[in-house]
Amino acid sequence: MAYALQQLINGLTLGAVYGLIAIGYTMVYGIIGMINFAHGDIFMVSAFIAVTAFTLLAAFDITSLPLAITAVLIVAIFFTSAYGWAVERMAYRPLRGSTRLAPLISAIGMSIFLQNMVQLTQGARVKPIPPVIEGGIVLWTTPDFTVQIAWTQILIILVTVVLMVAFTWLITQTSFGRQQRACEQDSTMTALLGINVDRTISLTFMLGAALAAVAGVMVTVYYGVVDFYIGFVAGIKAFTAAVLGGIGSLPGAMLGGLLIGLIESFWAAYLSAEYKDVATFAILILVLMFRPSGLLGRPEVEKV
Amino acid sequence: MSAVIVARHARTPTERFKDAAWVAFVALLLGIPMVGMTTVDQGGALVVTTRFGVLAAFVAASFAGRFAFRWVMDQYRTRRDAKSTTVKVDRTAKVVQVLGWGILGVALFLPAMYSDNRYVVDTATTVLIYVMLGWGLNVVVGLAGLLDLGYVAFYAVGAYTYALLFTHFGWTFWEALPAAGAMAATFGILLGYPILRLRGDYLAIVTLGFGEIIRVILVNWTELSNGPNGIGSIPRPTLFGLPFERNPAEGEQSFATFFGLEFSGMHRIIFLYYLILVLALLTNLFVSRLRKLPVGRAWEALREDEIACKAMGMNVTNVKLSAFAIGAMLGGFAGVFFAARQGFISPESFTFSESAIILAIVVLGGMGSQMGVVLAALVLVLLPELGRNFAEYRMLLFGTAMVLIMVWKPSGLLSSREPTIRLAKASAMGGQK
Amino acid sequence: MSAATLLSVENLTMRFGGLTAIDDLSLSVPAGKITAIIGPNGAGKTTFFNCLTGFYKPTTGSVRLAHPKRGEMRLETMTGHRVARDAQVVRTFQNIRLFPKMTVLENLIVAQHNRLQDASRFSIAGLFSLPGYRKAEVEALKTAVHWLDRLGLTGIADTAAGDLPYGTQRRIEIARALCVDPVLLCLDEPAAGLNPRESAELNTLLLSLCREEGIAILLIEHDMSVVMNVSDHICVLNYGRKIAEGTPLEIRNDPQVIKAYLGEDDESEPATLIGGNA
Amino acid sequence: MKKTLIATAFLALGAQINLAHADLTVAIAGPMTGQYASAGDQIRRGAEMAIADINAKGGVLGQKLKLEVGDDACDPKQAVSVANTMVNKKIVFMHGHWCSSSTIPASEVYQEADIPMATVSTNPQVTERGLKNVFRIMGRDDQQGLVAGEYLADKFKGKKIAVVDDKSAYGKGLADEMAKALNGKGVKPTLRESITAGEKDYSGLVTKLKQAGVEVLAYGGYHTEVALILRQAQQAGLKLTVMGGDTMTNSELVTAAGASADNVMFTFSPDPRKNPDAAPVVKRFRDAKVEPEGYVMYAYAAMQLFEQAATQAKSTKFADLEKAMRGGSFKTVIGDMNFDAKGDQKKPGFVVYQWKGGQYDYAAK
Repeated sequence: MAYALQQLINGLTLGAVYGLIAIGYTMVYGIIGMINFAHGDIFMVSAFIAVTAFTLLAAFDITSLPLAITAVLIVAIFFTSAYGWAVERMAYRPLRGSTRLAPLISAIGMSIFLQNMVQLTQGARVKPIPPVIEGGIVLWTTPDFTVQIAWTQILIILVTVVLMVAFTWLITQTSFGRQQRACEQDSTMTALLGINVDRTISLTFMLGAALAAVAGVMVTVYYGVVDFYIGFVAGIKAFTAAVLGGIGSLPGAMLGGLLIGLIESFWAAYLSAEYKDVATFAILILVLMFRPSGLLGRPEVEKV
Repeated sequence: MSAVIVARHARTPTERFKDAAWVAFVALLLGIPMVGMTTVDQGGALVVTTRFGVLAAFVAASFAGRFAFRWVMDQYRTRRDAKSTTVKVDRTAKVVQVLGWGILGVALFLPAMYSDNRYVVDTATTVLIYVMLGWGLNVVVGLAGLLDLGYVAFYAVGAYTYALLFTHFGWTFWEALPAAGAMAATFGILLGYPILRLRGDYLAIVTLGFGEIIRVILVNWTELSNGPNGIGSIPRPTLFGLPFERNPAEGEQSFATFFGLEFSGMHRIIFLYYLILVLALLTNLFVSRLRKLPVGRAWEALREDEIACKAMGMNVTNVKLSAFAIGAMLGGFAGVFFAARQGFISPESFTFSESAIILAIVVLGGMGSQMGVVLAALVLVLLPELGRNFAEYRMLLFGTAMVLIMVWKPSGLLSSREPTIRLAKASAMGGQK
Repeated sequence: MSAATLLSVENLTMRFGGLTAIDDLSLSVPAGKITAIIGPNGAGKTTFFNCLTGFYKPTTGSVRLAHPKRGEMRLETMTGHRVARDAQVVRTFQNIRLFPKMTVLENLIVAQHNRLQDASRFSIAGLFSLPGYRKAEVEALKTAVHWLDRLGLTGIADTAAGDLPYGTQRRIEIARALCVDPVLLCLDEPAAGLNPRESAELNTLLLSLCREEGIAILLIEHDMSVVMNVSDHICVLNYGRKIAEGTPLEIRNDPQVIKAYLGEDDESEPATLIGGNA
Repeated sequence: MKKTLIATAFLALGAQINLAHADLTVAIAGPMTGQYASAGDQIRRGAEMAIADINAKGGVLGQKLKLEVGDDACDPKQAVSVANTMVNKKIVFMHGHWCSSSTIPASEVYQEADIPMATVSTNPQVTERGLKNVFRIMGRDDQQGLVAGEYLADKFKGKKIAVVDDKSAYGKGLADEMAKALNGKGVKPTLRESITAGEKDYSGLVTKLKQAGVEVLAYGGYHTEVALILRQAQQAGLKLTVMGGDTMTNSELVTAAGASADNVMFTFSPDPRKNPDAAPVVKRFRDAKVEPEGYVMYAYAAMQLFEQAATQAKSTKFADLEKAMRGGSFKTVIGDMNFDAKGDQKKPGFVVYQWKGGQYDYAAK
């Protein structure tokens, strides 16, 4: 029981990170209907920015933890959004209105580019930072197992919940949200109504990148080790999460992320760690067989 | 890299200057965290070092590059606008045909021109493997319009089928080839079945997942696949039973002894090259012919409009499954050849990035275009190879090139479609009867 | 109504969640005649077509087809493609669904897929171009050429369908449906977007198809100049229910219909106003 | 236009390769890019220094050495391509590849072209295939697994031991051998698990280890994952001692795992930096700001091996070199080298090391 609880905490933390990245996929998919394959690498870029920022802060002897984390978050969000903007501008905007596959290939190219750019400029070695937050709370002690939740895990789950609420508000209540949803429905019509579609799409990419930036900072704080390869693995998992939850749906992305985190943890905990990826994808396929638009996706009525 | 931004027409020098300044500013923003700073490991802890000189150079290069690019583009546009009255005759079909024969000619005589250069022949072999894979995937993606991000799974199934049939039952290349094709086709149907209802990007992620499932199983099911150690000592194909070996088994002939030649490793390389050339050409013939058959037309119709297909009484399930099966089978054949050529296979050769490259070949080539696949395979395989001189920059250039080609030609290098039947020709045929 | 009944729909109901799109609809379509279904937007006309042609599975009710060669068939139990393949009930779409990158001729050949596919014997006969397949291919081409001529499309047979003007695309869609060899042809707003001249041509075409080829036609249409001129029989739907049925003349004067289209108090000439609705 | 472009491309390839060489060309190959690029970097630095030193002394048989670097990114297909490039460049000796899965297919290309190779790949298959051109200057997984397993069985009697690998050819081979050695000593591992390299979250594994009361982790794989496991174990309040293989020599482990790296032990050949004969070379590396860790000294030694073998054989022809290498004894910075019939080291001599305060040293015997 205690063991299961611990695995639940692990799974939730992992799932929260996947969820944060998955929202980026889902938002971009919602608005222009493309899989932004480079999104995982945007997340990786932000993790590197976080490493640099943390190291700089340490060099200036800024030790106040809330200050440091806030500063790093701001820096990471700022620069990563710039990357999100630039990627859209360079690799996707010229392809708007072409076939569905063209932006996908461009995105794969962008992903290769970003990985290698980071490898070249930042080096191939892993980047470790000293633990930022240490310790945690002991939740439950049984004779043979102690359930702990680390402060970082609490931080990640909290931040995710806050962002989730904030984004739901942003999309449903603000004028930007309305514009964004309007573009999702029909971008030509939206443009005719005098809304700057290009700007809305750019903003969406920047917001997606900002969320990836938060995820990048959280991962840096939590795992403490970053390399140029992390974007690929996390990207695929997050993409799977977005689809599982129903691509285009914000709560769906979060739910998908959490589910994948939990499936991975519990499969590895009770069955075999070797086949946990097989389990994840098999469950995805099963879900899609019965709900072809994912768990929370709006079922696509065959419009005849 | 910033030079990709194709903005509105900047005509006046001031506008051009402003535009370039904006690009330089973006370059600065992007450059600060990546180019301007880096962390280095010093005695067990990271320290930030700055490279503001490099950053300045990067920003300056972006500015200059953008400025020059816009200038050239403007010149080009002015000139093009001036000439725009001349009507362009679409001769793509003719050009493609000539190009095709040209490339075939080069392909046929390539080993003769480079008979002592195993690198060239071997690289050409790699190109041909990708051409074959591209033609196979073209059936699924280009013709039937089903996005498949896990094509490498079938390539793996083919390769492992041969490797296992050989290790356990001693099957030769030629015996295993059809078996592996059938096996891969079976897997194609296996994948196709549960996902018939899925569309577009849902299909993409499921196929991606399928590819990963196959790879993870190959890594973990050690009893079957020998796990990450892979399977080695896979025999090379023989020429009508003549092996390409220095020391043939007692009482047997090898290629070299049979023809009274001195043994050379090049014989086998060249033989493998011609073998894949023949396999690829057969694939091309096969796919081109299928395209003109009901099943091929049904694939294209499916790509165009699935609902209309149903309304025409077409069994969409069968059409999809046949596309998956045929595509998978061709991938399986390529896999057998790959296993035979490498002599050693392990799950590392069948990762997602492989699927991505094959898909990129199909899309860059121009979906559905057989000749486009050839061009794209040439570009995507030769680029990293030529890039070997640039060492660590080569994959960077590769990624950049993928983006640039896509932006330059969003519908692929060769995007014109050749009808499968023409009224004029067809009536002539019908009239003779 | 002396002609034999080709299609009889009984107590058909289609619900989407709480919404009842078709409510207990019964009607019959005579063989060899043109039957029109009219009604205001959202009356459930296209939903009815979808139930008929296997795209939706009706919640309750039955759709019986008296197939001239194959006997009685229950269309509501048949899935998607089987309605077109086995029952030969073929439809067109309100928002034209051609195969846009394929040529007009290819569109027409694809429509004959089932016959060709059978002849190609799992593509084996096709791959080697065996005589059986060659014969089927020539037949298919003949059929295609016949309809190309009939609808005046011969000159553009080798042009990609998607590149052609709207009116032409409508004709191609009808030609493609005819290549399936239908016993019942269901046309969903074939006149939408056509200019008056094209509408008039459509009238002639529909009449000749019906009178000369004996194909029964079921028509959804808003353009009253088409409906009133070609239909033998009209059925009016509103909110998923049948509110009137009869000859054009009867419908023209039916108070229920006038109410559905115009509301209570209007006294203008109904036909023109109904026409204006398109 | 396009046709000429392609023709030019091929011509360019050809031209690039057919340059005349007056010098002797030797080559290294390994992952210069990709996930394991840091190992490739070590190899290059070692080889460059060695060649500079050899050339400073007048080269080999009066000819200067020229170095070619091949990048296989640990991808078997690229490895074959690199091998073919190297054959065309008429190299006389190859140090590489690094990943076993690259070395195996590439070695067949070198064998056909009569090029001797000295590799640090540890998978037994590398030398078990009877190829005459393959020499291994490092121990084998089965040897290092045996040393590690027996050490654990002796030193950690009664403690619960888990054996984990990362599903790579190298990691799994090593872990299997460690498990075998433990079983041989009558110790049954409490857990046998695999993880996926390249992920970041190993909290599931850590929790599992904690639940099972495991104190010692015998790990087959690379240092990056070990660092992550240690960090996450510390967060979960689990103290782990890790036993790994030669990849744990990488100092990234310490940077990444911090203080908990002190609990990492590993097997490696006797530290070349402790070899008194190598002291001048070590000093030269350090002067050049290169820490001669990991594969740096091996790459240096591989070049020394070639130099001495060629000098002894008075030839760089394959048959002569092969005979000299198989029969001779060579003094290198990593100690004396002698090869057996398979091409393995006669006395590979694995030793157990332990990290302490950012340095590694022999573990307590």
